[in-house]
Amino acid sequence: MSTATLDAPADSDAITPFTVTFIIRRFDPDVDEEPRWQDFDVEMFATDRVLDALHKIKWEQDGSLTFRRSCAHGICGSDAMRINGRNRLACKTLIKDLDISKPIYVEAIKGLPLEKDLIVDMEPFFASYREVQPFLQAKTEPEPGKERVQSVAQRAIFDDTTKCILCAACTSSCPVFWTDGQYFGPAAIVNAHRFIFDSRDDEAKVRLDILNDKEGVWRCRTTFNCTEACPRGIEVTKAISEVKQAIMRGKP
Amino acid sequence: MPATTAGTPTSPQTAKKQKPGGTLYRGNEGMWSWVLHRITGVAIFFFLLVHILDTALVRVSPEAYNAVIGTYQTPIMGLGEVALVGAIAFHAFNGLRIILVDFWAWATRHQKLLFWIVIALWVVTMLGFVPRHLINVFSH
Amino acid sequence: MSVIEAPRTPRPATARRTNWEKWGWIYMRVSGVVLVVLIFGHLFVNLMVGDGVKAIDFGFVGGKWASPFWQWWDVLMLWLALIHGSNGMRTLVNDYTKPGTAQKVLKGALFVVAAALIILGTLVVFTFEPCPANAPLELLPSFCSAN
Amino acid sequence: MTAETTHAETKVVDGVHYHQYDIVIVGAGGAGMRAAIEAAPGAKTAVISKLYPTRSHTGAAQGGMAAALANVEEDSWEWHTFDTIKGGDYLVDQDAAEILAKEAIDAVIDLENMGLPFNRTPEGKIDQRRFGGHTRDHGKAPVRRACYAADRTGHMILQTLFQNCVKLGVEFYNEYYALDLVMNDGKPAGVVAYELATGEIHVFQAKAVIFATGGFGKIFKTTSNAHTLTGDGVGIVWRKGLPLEDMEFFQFHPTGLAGLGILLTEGARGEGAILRNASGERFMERYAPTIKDLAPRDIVARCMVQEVAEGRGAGPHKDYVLLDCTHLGAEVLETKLPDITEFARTYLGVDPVVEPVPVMPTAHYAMGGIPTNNDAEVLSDNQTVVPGLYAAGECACVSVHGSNRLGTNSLLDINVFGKRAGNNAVEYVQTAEFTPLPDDPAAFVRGLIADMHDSDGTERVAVLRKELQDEMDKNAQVFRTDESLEHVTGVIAGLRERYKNVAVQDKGKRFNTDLLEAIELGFLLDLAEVVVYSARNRKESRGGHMRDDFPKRDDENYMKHTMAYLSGDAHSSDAADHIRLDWKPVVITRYQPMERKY
Ligand SMILES: Cc1cc2nc3c(=O)[nH]c(=O)nc-3n(C[C@H](O)[C@H](O)[C@H](O)COP(=O)(O)OP(=O)(O)OC[C@H]3O[C@@H](n4cnc5c(N)ncnc54)[C@H](O)[C@@H]3O)c2cc1C
Ligand code: HEM
Ligand code: SF4
Ligand code: F3S
Ligand code: FES
Repeated sequence: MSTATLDAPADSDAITPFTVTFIIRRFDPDVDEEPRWQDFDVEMFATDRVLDALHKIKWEQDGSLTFRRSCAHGICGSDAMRINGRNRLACKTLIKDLDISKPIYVEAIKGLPLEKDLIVDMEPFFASYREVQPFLQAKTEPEPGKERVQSVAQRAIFDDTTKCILCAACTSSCPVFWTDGQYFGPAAIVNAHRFIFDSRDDEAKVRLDILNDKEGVWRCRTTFNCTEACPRGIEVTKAISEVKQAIMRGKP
Repeated sequence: MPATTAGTPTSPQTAKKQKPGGTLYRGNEGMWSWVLHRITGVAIFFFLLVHILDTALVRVSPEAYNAVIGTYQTPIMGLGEVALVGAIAFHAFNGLRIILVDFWAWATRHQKLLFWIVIALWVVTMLGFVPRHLINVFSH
Repeated sequence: MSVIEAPRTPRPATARRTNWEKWGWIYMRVSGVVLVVLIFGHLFVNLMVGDGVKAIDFGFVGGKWASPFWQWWDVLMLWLALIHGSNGMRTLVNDYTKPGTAQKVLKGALFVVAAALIILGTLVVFTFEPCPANAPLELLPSFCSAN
Repeated sequence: MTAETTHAETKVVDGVHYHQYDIVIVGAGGAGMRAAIEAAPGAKTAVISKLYPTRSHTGAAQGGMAAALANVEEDSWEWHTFDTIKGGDYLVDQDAAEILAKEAIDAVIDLENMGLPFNRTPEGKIDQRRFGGHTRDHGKAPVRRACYAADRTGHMILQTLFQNCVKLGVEFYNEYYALDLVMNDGKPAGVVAYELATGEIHVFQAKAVIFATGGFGKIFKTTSNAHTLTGDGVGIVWRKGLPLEDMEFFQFHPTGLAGLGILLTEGARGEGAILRNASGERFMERYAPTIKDLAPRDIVARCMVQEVAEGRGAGPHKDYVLLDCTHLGAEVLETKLPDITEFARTYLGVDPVVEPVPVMPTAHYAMGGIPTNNDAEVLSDNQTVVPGLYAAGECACVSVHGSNRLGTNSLLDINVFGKRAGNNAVEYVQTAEFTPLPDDPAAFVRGLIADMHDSDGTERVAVLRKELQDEMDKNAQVFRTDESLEHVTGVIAGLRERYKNVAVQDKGKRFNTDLLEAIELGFLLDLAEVVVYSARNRKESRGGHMRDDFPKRDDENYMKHTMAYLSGDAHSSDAADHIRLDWKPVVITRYQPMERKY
């Protein structure tokens, strides 16, 4: 999700704030039966992020608005949410890239159990991550005190999938995942890919086997929502295709 | 030793109510092409079931078959056939697009372009088919 | 480093059934490619050539199935399309229902319907009698003329 | 799929959940998880983290991790030791620096063997690159010592450590906030944590406790640190009456995105970027005629602030300077500095290819923290060890960074001392007994939460926090004078008073982040007070601590570590009433202090 517009805002834009309406899907498990929508008007600058808006609301209007965030610049993966109907990181979505003549809709990511406001239970997501054995398993010992040798080209094959920050933007954008949440989901496959194609790893077969499953890669219907949602620009669908082909070949 | 223990403990199995919903997800070409593929696939499937049964009437008697097939020739069914062919054409072309996307890295990167090519091919096909078919249906 | 047993020892072999998902996936693609030819050919001959849909009647069908070429064409199309379609429907069932009885019933129904129609269709094509006795001659293919 | 983890609870009393582990690690960043990888196989271990482990701020680090592997050119760990000591303006404990540099090599190899995808040399070995302050043969020339994985080294370290924790089945308690350390008889008995999801209180009884809670950059407004880096661990230890070391030393990185503080790596200037003021002047020429923009971090930061103070800042409010990369060309920016290019584009809408980027110094790294010895054992005074209590990572002060940390030495620190903490804790718990818990170990935390929750005060957390951060930026940032520090001391005292009257709006139990921000503010206020108090007392300029009124380093009087203790009435408004300062000698083994010239 690189920034769509690169034209710098005219100086006057940058310094005059304007009012933006946010419509946020709230849910308080203690009182609400069903989620509800709530409007907030916030004074914003063009270069502010949606995360700034959420903070302004929380800090100035309604302290009970709840969301996760940490790094505030797109590297920790805390704040994936649905902004105007698409999964994005709140801290990487600038006001100027949204159409502010209309209200901005903000809601939790889809397909994971809603806990409160913009917070969902991430445990099912991490469970399928853990399921694909996302760690190096090498059968040979390296020379004591030395690194395993890997060529620049071998390293490049899986570079893309090492960028994942486990934000779940992809998995929760996947229409197949929404249907019953049983599908491993793109993020787990991305993290399997990262090891399947690592020349130092010897257990690719096991992971391919895990993903060659009813809930594995074959459930992907190439809808590309995941690729478009990934804030790290990972070519998720391509990685999934590579895993499918590795399964058919029987080796990475 | 607990089997897997790298997760947050959640309060013991409180059956969490899944609350789907919210706004419609605003996917792009990839998602909408899949929606159409699915809808057309299902539509064709049900048509096929019927179509096999009606064709099977040839084993019953020529009269029976002709009676049923006659309904295919009414103007209303004629329009239905346009829809059917439209569905098949889309499903077929998009099916080929999916296959390309699955096996060819270039196509994975350019799936949106391919989607628009599918649409273009579909339009061309329909332009070739619809006038001719409607003339057949409405003439005589 | 690993004093405790690695928690993710490879899955027990029993969990590894023959994998239908993979073959299903491949089948969808292979059959898809073949179906493009078969279905477009079918549609073209039936709807575009001559008077199109208006020309279809018992005689038309009989004329076609007199040739083994079209017999095989249609039977192949029947098999491929039905299996392709039912497998596609199975995907939908997997997506929109939770594992359980309902799912089993639906999948069972799909299987039964597909199998029945494949048998029926195949029988029809191969046991088809283009010139049944007692039928009005004008309904039959032209070659039926003299009994 | 995976069986849901059920953590064993020993009992539930009055709604408080009790757990028992040999080792409890607080914090799941680089240091915490490195410790866990050593601890979990050897002892029953739990890791408590207020964030999902992969959300920790270790993931933000870009540049690299130093180790004298000599993969691309001649290097030795002795040179690395020297650079570290000199970089820290000689306030470094030299025995510790030696350990750091020596064990660096194993630390990097460990990570590689665990799966970290380092960039490679053409021969397939770990590639290395240059970084500020790392030199060959005691300052002769820059050396390639930083092992890196693209510009995502921290991300890769965090992911790799997490992956190995998954492999080992480490027990994590994610989104549990540790709020208190239970001490009994001078030893840790356990940790009390607040479960964010439910609002329940958990007591973790433990033989050994390792703190790895990271930094506290959020006492400042402009910082490269995450919102969650509020120094809770340091604050918890402080409130127990244990000392904090060298708190006045905070590193300000010269090039943070103006107003945001997001870091633009030093590598930009390494590639030739130039700092300019409003009139386009290359002002560093005036301050450092020979090395100009590549002067050390502390000096550059100071010059930038001076330009702005004297009215030569750029922008509508004249409050920043410009980092000009335009002459580098699109090619260099896209290939060598892709991340900062993207940050500038995304967050300021400024394209570095065609426009200079607004920058200002950003609070980056806490050199000070919980004092430990070289075995990562926490000290209760200059040498007494608290048995069973460990600290590692940014929250600890060994001190390997002295008054100014070298780039790439912190990722190293978390690995070397994280590992040591884990190993030593395992060894300790083999023979140690559980320290009995007091009758109601959760009393303090329950009170804290109840007070906060039920307060009908009128002050708002965000208002107080903003004032603290603004004032810290104005008065205790790059430039400090007795006057500015005195002023901010007063401000903090006022804020601490008002904090007693703070209220939260969210009255629910589940995911009450409003309540948490209020508690975090308490830690921020405590730590800011210690930072300022320690800074006032150090009447010299050294490393990250720049006193305008005492611009010279003063080895005669201040060649020693500051040790701050909480004593007396913790709630009194006058800091002098409850902070006691003491000194600790610097360990000097091989290198005598010299003037720091580059
Ligand atoms: C932008 C940036 C770039 C950097 N680049 C480099 C570089 O290139 N090279 C280098 O060497 N160093 C770099 N550093 C410094 C280095 O990254 C950090 O100092 C280091 O990662 C700190 O690691 P840590 O494990 O101590 O803490 P963190 O990674 O911050 O982890 C802290 C952990 O403690 C937990 N925690 C905190 N409070 C509580 C609580 N109350 N209860 C429970 N858990 C708690 C958190 O959840 C988190 O898991 C950089 C720093 C920043 C900010
Ligand atoms: C004309 C040639 C055809 C081609 C090229 C084709 C291709 C495909 C492909 C590639 C898929 C798999 C989609 C995926 O995995 O994401 C598919 C799915 C499907 N097809 Fe076809 N198909 C054709 C004809 C048919 C026919 C005749 C039917 C009906 C009987 C049909 C019904 C379906 C159904 C129901 C699905 C499942 C849709 C889904 O899962 O979303 N298809 N088709
Ligand atoms: S693949 Fe991308 S979207 Fe998915 S979890 Fe990783 S970083 Fe997030
Ligand atoms: S969104 Fe889902 S369907 Fe496949 S391409 Fe991505 S995993
Ligand atoms: S807050 Fe870290 S990714 Fe947005």
